[in-house]
Parts: sequence; structure tokens; C-alpha cells
Amino acid sequence: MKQEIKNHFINGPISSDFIADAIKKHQVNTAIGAFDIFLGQVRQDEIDGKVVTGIEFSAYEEMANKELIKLKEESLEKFDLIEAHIYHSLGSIPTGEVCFFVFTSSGHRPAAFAATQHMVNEIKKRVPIFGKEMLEDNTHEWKVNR
Amino acid sequence: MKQEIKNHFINGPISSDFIADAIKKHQVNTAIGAFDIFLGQVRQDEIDGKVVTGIEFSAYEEMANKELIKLKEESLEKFDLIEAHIYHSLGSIPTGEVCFFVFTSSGHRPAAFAATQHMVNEIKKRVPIFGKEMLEDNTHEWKVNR
Amino acid sequence: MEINIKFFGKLAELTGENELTLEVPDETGIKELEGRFTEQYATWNLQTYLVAVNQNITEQQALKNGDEVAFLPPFAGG
Amino acid sequence: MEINIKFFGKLAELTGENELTLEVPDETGIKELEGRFTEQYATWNLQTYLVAVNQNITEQQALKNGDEVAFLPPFAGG
Repeated sequence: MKQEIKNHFINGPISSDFIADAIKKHQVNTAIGAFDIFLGQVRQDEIDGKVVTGIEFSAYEEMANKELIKLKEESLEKFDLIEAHIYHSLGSIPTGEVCFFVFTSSGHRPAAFAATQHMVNEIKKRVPIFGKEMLEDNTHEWKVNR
Repeated sequence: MKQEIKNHFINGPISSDFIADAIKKHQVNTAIGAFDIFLGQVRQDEIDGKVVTGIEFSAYEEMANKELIKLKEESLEKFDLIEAHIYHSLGSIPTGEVCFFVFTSSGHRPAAFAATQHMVNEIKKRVPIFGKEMLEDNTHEWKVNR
Repeated sequence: MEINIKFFGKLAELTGENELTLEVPDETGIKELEGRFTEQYATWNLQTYLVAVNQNITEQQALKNGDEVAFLPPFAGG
Repeated sequence: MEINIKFFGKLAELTGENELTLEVPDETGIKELEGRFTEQYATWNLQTYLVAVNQNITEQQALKNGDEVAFLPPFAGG
């Protein structure tokens, strides 16, 4: 069931229908006992007293896709996973919208839990995605993962 | 945003539309930066060479609902959560269908990750839910969490 | 006094009952109920279970009029 | 030789460019490109970035004809 999706990027917010379809599509495998799904949502933070209205994401897409495929393959090998999927938004994502979706499945729960966390943490560190935090006064700040 | 849902039980499988609706409904909170969602699915295991065709769940509902509310309140306090929801199926759930849905949200990812795992593990230990594994030859085995 | 008994899962299957209301002597505790079920239901004494009184798991023995006593086989949720 | 340069995020903003193709002397390495950008773009030398050559992050300096050199500011995915 190792499935390679070359394009991990979605223009605009990730809808709950997209998430539901992903679940439905991968549910057919009766060896699966556990799914762990992480969703990242754009938070209405304040930066120097100014409210964030959204994030504009861009990526070095060719490199990011390669890195994401490598990370999925690593994770499928390292953990006892059945499937692993990653999607990230590009373009303007308003606060309150989902911009990041990581989805793993396994026979038993520990593998899915461990793999989703590993993948989320590694993506933040390793994958060339850039984010411009748009502020209420039409200025912006470049987001930096820590 | 502490929201009390008294009835955690759903008759039959938990559909991907139900899951999508739950995400959609709780997305409006712009303090949320992370969701972690666990889904438990009925696995097509073999027991003594016989294939499992489904699980029939029952519960001591009044006690289970109390225990689930207690667990959510504990988790909201222990972790830095914004929301926590738990749903479990009752009745006959065929293999390949979702029977268990735990959903947490938080500002930052570590809280949601830790809380979902904690809740899943505690539910298995603490909540009076019973499962009859239906086998292909119309016999059954009573499921025991380990 | 009157005690409401609930059986779940494998124990409901074994006893053929989900619920019973028993009229018992005032000094009856959990042990006396278990003795009664061991006589009444074959293999009762081989079963693994927890006991909840009024929806709280307890190892306490004493009962009072109107108590709800549930016999809970191993949990299988999740 | 010809080098393809890519700028992302804050560096694309700073330089006003997403992509450049530069014709450079054969011995040109990353250091020479950085020297050039420091002269050309105000505050370049204050920026934090990683360098990827042909889509692999590297600290190697040497370049060859046709290389794709990307300047990557801090990541913000997730």
C-alpha cells in the first residue's frame, strides 16, 4: 500500500471535505486499526500588538516534494506504518483555516502516533516552505519555525 | 470553549462525514493552531485461524459517559488544550469501519499530541465498553484490551 | 433490601440477563451475590470482572438498599 | 559557466527576484555569489539562509556549469 503522491501542495486552505475524502479513500484497507491525523491551522496570533490575518505560503516546490517523499519513505520504514500522507497549502491562508495535513495509518496505535509526530516535526525543520504572516495594518512579518 | 457533550456514543460506524463535520464545527476558533485526531478502525484480524468480520460493541452507558466526561475534564486541565471530544460506536461495526474518534485542539502542537494519546490510552483502560469479535463461522470471541 | 444488578458483555451472555432486581437480606454484600451467582451460573467462578457500585468501580463489600451493582468483564473500547 | 539562482521568501522580497540566470567565471563558488549579492542588495549580509545546490542543502562551495543554486531563508512550514 506504499503510495507515492508526487505533489503534496494544495492551492489555498485544506477543506474538511478534502480531509474526509482522504479518510474515506484509505479506509478500505482492513489491516488498518489506527489512524492519526494532524491538522495545522493558521492562528490569529499577535505580533508586536498587531493581529495576524493570515499566512501567505510559498515553497521551493521541486525540492520540497523530493524531501517530503524521502520523509514518507523513511517513516514507512522506521515505523510500522501502512500509509503516510502529507499535504501543505500554498498561497494566502486566512486565520482559522487548515494549511497542513499529515495522515498516517497502522495496524496498532503506537506506530501511527509516533510517525505523525515525527513527520510533523521533521517537516517543520527540513522542508523548504516559507510563510509571510499578514498583519491587520497590511504590513507583514516572515514566519520562522523554532 | 470547554464544551460538554453528554452522549459520547454513536449507533453504528462513525462516518467520514461525521468526522469532517466535527472538524468544520470546531475550526472557527482562531486560537487553535493544532488538531490531533485519532481514529480507531475495526481490523480484519484472525483469531485461531478464523477471520474477524466485525465487532459488536456495548457499554455501561451511564458509567461510561461519566468516566468520559471526567477524562475530558482531566485532560483539558492537564494539557494546554482548547477542546477535547470523544466518540465511540455501539452496535455492530464491520471491519474497515471507524468505531472510535478522539479529537483535541490546542494553540501549539505538543499539547494536542500528548492529550490525544493520553485520552486514547485511558479510554482503553478505564471506560466500560465491551466488544464481541464476530468470526466468519458465526462464532465469536470477547475482545480484551491489553 | 433491594439491589439492582447489571451484567455486561460476556457476563450478560453467561447469565442470559442484562439486568436483575434482587430482594436480599439486609447484610448481603458483594461476596454473597458472587456466591449466589456461582451456584446459579456455570463457569461464573472462572470469569474475570470488576465490580461497580452506583457506577464507581470499588472493592468495597457492603451494600445498601437501592444500590446498582454492575459486573464488568474486561474492557474492549477503542 | 551558467548558474541558475533561486531566491525564496524574504530573500525573494529583498532581491525583487525569484530566479536569475548568471553567466559567471568558471571558478565561481558560493562565496563569490554571496559577495556579489552583498554588493547588489542592501542588507543581504544580515540575512539568515541555507544554500541548496541542485535541491540538496550543502555547505560545499564549488559550482559547475548548469547548477541550480537556491538561497533558502528560515523554514515556516507546518
